[in-house]
Amino acid sequence: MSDLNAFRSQVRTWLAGHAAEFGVEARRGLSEADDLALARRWQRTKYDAGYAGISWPKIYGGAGLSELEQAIFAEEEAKFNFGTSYFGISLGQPIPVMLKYASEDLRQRFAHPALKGEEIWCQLFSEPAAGSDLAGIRLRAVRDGDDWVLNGQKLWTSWAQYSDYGVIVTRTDPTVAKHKGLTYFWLDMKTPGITVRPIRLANGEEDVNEVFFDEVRIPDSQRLGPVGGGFGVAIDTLMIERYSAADEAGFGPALDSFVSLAKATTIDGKPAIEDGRTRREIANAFRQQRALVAIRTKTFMALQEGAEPGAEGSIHKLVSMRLRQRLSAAAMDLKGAMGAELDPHAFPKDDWAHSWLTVPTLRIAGGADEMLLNTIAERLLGLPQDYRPDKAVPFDQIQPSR
Amino acid sequence: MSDLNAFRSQVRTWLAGHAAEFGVEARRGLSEADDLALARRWQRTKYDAGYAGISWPKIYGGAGLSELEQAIFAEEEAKFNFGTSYFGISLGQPIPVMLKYASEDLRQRFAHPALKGEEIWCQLFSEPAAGSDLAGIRLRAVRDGDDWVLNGQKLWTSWAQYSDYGVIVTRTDPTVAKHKGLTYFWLDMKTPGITVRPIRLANGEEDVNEVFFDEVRIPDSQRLGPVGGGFGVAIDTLMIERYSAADEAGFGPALDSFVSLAKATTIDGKPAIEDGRTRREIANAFRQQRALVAIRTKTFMALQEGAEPGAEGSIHKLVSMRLRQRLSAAAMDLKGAMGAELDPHAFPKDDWAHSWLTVPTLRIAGGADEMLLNTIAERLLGLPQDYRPDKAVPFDQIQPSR
Amino acid sequence: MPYLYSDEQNQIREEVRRTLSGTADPATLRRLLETSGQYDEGYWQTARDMGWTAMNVAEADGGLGLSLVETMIVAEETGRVLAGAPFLATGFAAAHALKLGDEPELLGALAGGQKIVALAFSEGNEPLPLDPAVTIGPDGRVAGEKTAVLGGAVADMALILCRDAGGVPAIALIDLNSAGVTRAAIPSIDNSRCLAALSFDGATATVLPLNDAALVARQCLARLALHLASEGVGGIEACLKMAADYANQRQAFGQAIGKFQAVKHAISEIYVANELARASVLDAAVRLENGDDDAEAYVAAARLNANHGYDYAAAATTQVHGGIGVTWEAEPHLHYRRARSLALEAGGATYWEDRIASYLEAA
Amino acid sequence: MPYLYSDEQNQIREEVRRTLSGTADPATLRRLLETSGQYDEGYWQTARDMGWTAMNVAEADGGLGLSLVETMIVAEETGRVLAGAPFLATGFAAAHALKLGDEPELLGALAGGQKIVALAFSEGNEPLPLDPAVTIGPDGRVAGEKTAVLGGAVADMALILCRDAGGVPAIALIDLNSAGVTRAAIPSIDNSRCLAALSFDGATATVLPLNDAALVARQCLARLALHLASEGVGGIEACLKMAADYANQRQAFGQAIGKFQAVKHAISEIYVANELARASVLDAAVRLENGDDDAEAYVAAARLNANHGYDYAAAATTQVHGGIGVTWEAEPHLHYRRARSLALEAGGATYWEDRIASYLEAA
Repeated sequence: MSDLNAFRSQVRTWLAGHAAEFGVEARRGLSEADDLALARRWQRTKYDAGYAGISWPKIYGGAGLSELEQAIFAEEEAKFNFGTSYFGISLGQPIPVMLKYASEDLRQRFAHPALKGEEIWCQLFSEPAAGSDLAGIRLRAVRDGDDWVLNGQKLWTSWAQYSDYGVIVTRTDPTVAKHKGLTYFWLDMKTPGITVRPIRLANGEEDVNEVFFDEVRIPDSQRLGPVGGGFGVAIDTLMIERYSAADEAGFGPALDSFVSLAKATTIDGKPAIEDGRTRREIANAFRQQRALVAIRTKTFMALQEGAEPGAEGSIHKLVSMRLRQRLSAAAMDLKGAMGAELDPHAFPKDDWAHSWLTVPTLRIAGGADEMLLNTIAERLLGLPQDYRPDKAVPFDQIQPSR
Repeated sequence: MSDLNAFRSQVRTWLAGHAAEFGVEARRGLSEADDLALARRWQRTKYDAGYAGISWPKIYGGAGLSELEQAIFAEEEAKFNFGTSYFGISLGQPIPVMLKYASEDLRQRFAHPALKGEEIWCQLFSEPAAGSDLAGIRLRAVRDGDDWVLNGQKLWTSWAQYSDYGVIVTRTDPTVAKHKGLTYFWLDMKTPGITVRPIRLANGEEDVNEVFFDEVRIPDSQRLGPVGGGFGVAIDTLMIERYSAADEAGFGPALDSFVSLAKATTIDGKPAIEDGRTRREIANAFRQQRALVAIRTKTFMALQEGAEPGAEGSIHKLVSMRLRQRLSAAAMDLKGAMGAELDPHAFPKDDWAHSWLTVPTLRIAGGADEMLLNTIAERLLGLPQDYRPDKAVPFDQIQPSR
Repeated sequence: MPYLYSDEQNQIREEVRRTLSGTADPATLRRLLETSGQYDEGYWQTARDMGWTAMNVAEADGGLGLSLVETMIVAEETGRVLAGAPFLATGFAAAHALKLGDEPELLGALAGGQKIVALAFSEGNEPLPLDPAVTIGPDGRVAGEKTAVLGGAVADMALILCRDAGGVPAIALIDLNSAGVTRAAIPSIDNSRCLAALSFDGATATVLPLNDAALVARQCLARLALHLASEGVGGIEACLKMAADYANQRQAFGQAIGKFQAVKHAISEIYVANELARASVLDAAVRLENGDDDAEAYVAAARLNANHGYDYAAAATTQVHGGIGVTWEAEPHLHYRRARSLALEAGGATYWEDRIASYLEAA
Repeated sequence: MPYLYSDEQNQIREEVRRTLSGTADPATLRRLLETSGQYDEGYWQTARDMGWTAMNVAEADGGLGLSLVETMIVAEETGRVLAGAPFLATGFAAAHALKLGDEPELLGALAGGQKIVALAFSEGNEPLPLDPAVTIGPDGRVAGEKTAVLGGAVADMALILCRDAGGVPAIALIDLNSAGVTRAAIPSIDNSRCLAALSFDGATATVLPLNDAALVARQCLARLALHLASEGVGGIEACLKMAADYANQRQAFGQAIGKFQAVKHAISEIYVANELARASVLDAAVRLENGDDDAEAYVAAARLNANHGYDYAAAATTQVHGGIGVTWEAEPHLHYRRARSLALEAGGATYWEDRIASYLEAA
C-alpha cells in the first residue's frame, strides 16, 4: 500500500503542476474545437511523462504498471477537470480490442498515436433499433470478393465527429438467430461512404453522433474475429471493465458544495442547514456516497490481491447517478427561484443545474438503470432472464419496431 | 346533494346513538368470539333500522336506495370502528352473486339471514398455487351422476371459520386452456368432507383460512353459470366493485394523530413539529390524502350522474396503503425507542405500530401492488399484457410450482 | 361547486386545445431555449385574441368573469403543449392585487392583453420575504433588487413586494420601462419563462392601497402556484401519453417494451401521479373560488402534487424513451426542464410544505 | 486496517455460522414473540460458551482482545438467523464505559458471560437526553424513569445516563435486582429484544469516574448502533437469499415469478442495499477501531444504511412472497419486525442524520 501511496502523491504533485495550463479554469469558455486542441496537448503531455497508458505494456507506449496505478492516476486527474473525455472511449475499448485481436503490425501502428491523442477511435455499436438490445443491430455487411460492403446506420457513437478510426459490429447473416449472424471489423472513418452527423443532446451538447454507411467498402483483412463471431468480440469489448475512475458524486458537484449552499441560504428565515429536510438530504447523500467509497476501497484492495472486478461498477453507477439527480434537484430547490439559472459556461461538476440537466443521459448511456438491475439479478443472484421471444428466431423473421 | 346531506346527518345521529353499545370502546379487549357476537347484534340492529342493505332491493331486505346512500352510511359507520369486517365479504360478493345467478327461491332464502348477520358466506377462490393468478386454480370437481365431487384445497379464505355457506370456483376440465375449464358453485360449509383451518397472519390475527375438500359431494343444482363458465362468474364476482367505503388513511390512524404526536415529542430537544423532516412527512401525507378525498368526491358526483366506478379503487388502495406504511414507520420513529411498543389490545386505526404491522397484508390481499399497476397499465393505458406462456396451453400440461 | 366539468367547460377545453394545436409546438420552445428572455409571440397573440387573459377578471373590470375552474382548464392546456410564455400565470396572480388595490385601468389592460404584469416578490431563495430588502420611500422611490422574477424580462409592469418607510410590507406597482429600472434576463433551464433580475435605483412606483399587503402578496403567490400547478397537470398528462405511445411502439428483445414490467409500472405510476395532481388542483380551485379559509393549504397540496408528479413523469418518460429521450430533438427534456422550472417559480417545496404543516399545527 | 477479511476472520465467520445453524431458528423467535420479556436461552448459552461475549474485551480484562471486525462478524451472523436476544449488542456497548469507568470486575463478568449489562440512556423519544430527567444524589440514590431499555427486562446491571446533584451528566452503574428498582417488560413488535421500563425510586447506584460522561455515553451509543447495524446487514442478506430463492421457485402465470421485472428488480435493489450497508458497516468499524475523530459520522452512515436497507429488504421480501409472506409461519414478518425494532433501539433516523449533518456543518 505504501508504494501506491507514494505513487499517488507523486502523481498529485505532477498533476497540480499542470492544472493551470490544462485544468478547469483554462478550459472555461473555450469552444469545443479549442477545448479538443487543449485536450490533445494534455494527452501528449501525459504520454511524454509516461502517464498516458499506465497499465499498458511498454512496447505500446504504456508504463507497464498495474490497473491500480492507472486507477489512482485517474482518480487524482478527475479532481482537476482536465479535458479527457474525448479519449475515454478511444483508449477504453477500441484500442484494447485491437491489442487483443489485431496483428502485431497494426497494434504498433495504432497504439502510440492513440495514446498521444493524435488519433481518436470510436465504437460503432448501437443503432436506432438496437440500444439496450445489442444483438438486434441491422447494419448489413455483404461479402464481395476480398471485401465487405457496409450499408446502414449507427447511432449514439461517441466522438465519431473527431474520430480517425472505429470498430464496428455488422450483420453478415440475417438468416440465423440474432446473436449468431454478426461480424466485427475495424475501419478508417475517412473511408468513402461514411457520413457523420452529430446529435444534439438534451443538455445542448453534441458528444454523440449518427453515422451513415452507404456502400462502404472495407477489406476482409480488417475483420476482427471470425465471420459470425462478432457478438463475442462485441461482448469482449464491453467487458473490458477496467477498474475505472469512479466518483461517488456521479461526476456531479460534491456534497461539500451542497453543505456550503445550505449554510448560505435560508428556509422560512432560518439557516437552511438547520432545517431537518436539508439535514436528511445531506445525511442520505453522505451515507450512500461514503458506502460507495468503502466499496471502492474494498474492491481496490481485492484487485491488489489479484481479484477481478465484479458488479461494483453497476452498483456505483446506479446509486451515484440517482443520488446526483436527487441532490441536484434538492440544491436547485434550496436556491429557490434562482435555482433554475443555467450558466452556459459552467461544468456539471461545478454547477447543480448543469448536473441535473445532464444526469438523465447518464442514467441511460452505458447501461440504463433497468438493464443494470437485470444484470445484477441474472449474473449475481441467479434469477432467470426475462422472456425474450426473439432469441432463437432467424433475425429476418423478427418483427421490426414500428 | 341536499337530500344526501340530510341522509348523512340522519345517519350520523343514528350511528352516534349506538356507538356506546357497539363501537370501538365496547369492542376493546373482547375475545374474537365475543366480538363476533356483538357484531352480529350490531348487524341485526342495522337490519331492523333499514341500514343493513341500503342499496339492495326491498324484497331482499334492503332499503332500495342508491349506492350513494350506501357509501355515505359506510363512510360514517367507519368512523366509529364498529365490528363490521365479518360481514364484508359475505354481503360484498357471495350474496350479490347469488342474487344474480341463483333462483328466486334461493335469493329469498339466503338474502335476509345474511343481511341480519345470522348467516355468513365466504368466497373460496385462491389456492396455494393460485393467488394473483386466479385461473391457475387446481381444486378438482368431477361429475358423478347429478352430483359433483370436490377434492383439493383453498387458501386465504376470509372468515371461513365462521361461514355457513360459500361460493367456490373449481376445475372441472384440466384438458383445456386454464381459463376454460372452470365451474362455479355455491355450497353449505357443513357439507361432509370440508375442513377449515385458520391461518395465523403476521400480525397475529386469524381472519383467513385454509379449507380442505376431501370427497365433498354437492348437487349440480348448486352450480352457478354453465359448466366451463366458472372463470366468467368469478370475474363477475370480483367486478362487483361497488363504491366501497374508502379511507384516505388506508384504515390506519388519521393524519391528525400524527400531528398531535409531533407536537408532543421532540427532536434534539426541540418540538418535533418544528423539524423540517416532520413537516415534510406531514405535507406529503396531507397532499396525497386530500387528493384521494378529492378523487372520491369527484367519483361520488359522477356516480350521482350515473357513471360507473373506474380505476379509483386501485389508485386509492395503492396510494393509501403505501402512505399508511410510510407514515406508520415515521410515527414509530418519532416515538423513539418506545415506537416499538405493541399494545395487544389496540386497533390498527388507533395505533401506529399495529397499523405498520398489518399493512403488508393489505398491500397483498385483494390485489397486490404489482397487480394493481398491471391492471392500470393494461385496462386504462392500453399497454400490452405481460408475457403469459400458459395462456393457450392445456392446464394439465403446465409446469407446476416447484 | 361541482367537481365535474360542465358541458360548457368541456367545450372550452376542446376549443382551447384545438386552438393551441395549431399554435404552440415543441420546435418553437426548442428555439426559445437557445437564448434568454424571449417568448412565443405567436402563442401569446393567440392567448390574447382568444380572451384567455380576461377569463378570471370580472366583467365589470373588462374581463369575462369566468370561474377559477375555466381558468385552470386553460392553464392545463397551455401546460400540455408547453406553451412558451408564462404571462397568463403572472397576470392571473397579479389581477388579484390589482382588483383589491383599486387599479381598474391596469386590470382592464391586463384582461385585454395590452399589458403584461409580473410579481416581483422573491428575494434570495425566499419566495415571500417576511421583511423585504427592497424599500419604497414616502416619495414612491424604490431601491433594491428582486431576482428571478417570472416573466420579468418581458413584462410591462410589476408588483413589487417591498418595505415602506414605516417598515411595513407594501405592494407597489411599477412601470418596468420607466427610469431607474434595470432588468437583466437570467439564462435558465427553460428560457421561455423569461426570468429576470430587476434592479430599482430611484425608480418611482405606486403603493397599492391595501389593508394587509403581506396577506395579499401571500394570496397572489397562492394564485400563481395554483396556475403553475394546473400547467403541471397538463404536462404530466402529455408525458403519460408520450410514454405509453412509445412503450407500445418501441420493440426490444423481440417485444414491445411496454411488456416489461419495469417500463409498464413506471408508466402506471405516471397515471397515478396524474390522477392525484389533477384532482388536487381542481379541489384547490373549488375551495379558492368558494373563498374557504383553509384554501391555501389545499393550494399547497395541489402544488406539491403537481410538482412531484411532473418531476417524476418527465424523468420517467425520458427513461422509457432510452437514448432517444435525451436528445435535443425529442420532447422529454422539454418537460423535464419545464417541470423543474415550474417547481421553482412560486416557492420551492419547503415553502409549501410549511404552509400545510402550519395549517395542521394550528388546526 | 484492511477492508478485506483475513483467512482467520473468514474462519471465525464459518464457525459462528455453523454453530448458529444448530441453535437459533425462526420457530424459537416466533415463540418468543408471544410474550414480552423472554429471550432465547439456548442461543444465549451458546454465545457465552463460544466466547462471543468476550471478543472485543481486552485480554487483560478477561476477554479475547479481538478487533471490532471480528465482533461485527458475530453480530452479522446473529442478525442473519434472527437470534433471540440483544445482549451481545448491549454488552459490547457497555464494555466501553466499564473499561473507561474502571470496573474490571464487571467487565470480566461481562466478557465471561456471567453478567448482562444494558444501557439505560433514552428518555421519552430522545436517545441521548442532553439534560437527563433521571437524577442521582450525592448519596448515590437514583430517581426517575427510563423507558424502552434494550434488554432491560432481563439484564443484571444497567448503565444509567443521569444528572448528578451539580446538574452534570453522569453514568451510574446499578444492579437491576436491587431494592428501589422496578422493571416492567414492554410488549413490542419484537419481544425477544426484552424492552423494559425501569423505574428508580431510591435505588443505589455507583457513578463511574469518567472525565466526560456525556461523551462516553455518546460513544457507547455509537457502539450499540454499530452492532445493531451489523445485525441488520445479516438480516438484509437473509432476506436477499430468501427472496431470490422464492422468486426462482414460485410459478405464476406459467413462469417463475423471478422473470417478472417488478419482482426481479425489487430483489436487485435488496442486493444493492446490502452491498451499501455491508461496506458502510465495515468502513465504520475500521474507523472506530483506528480511533478516528470522525468515526461517529461513519457509524451514523452505517446505521442509516443498515436501517434503510433492512426496512426495505424485509418489506420487499414480504411483497415478493405474496400471501405466504404475511403468514405467521413464514419468515418475512420476523425480519420486518426485527428491522424496525433495530431502527428504533439506538436512536431513530433523525438522531443519526443530525450526527452527520452536524459533522459536515462543522467540517
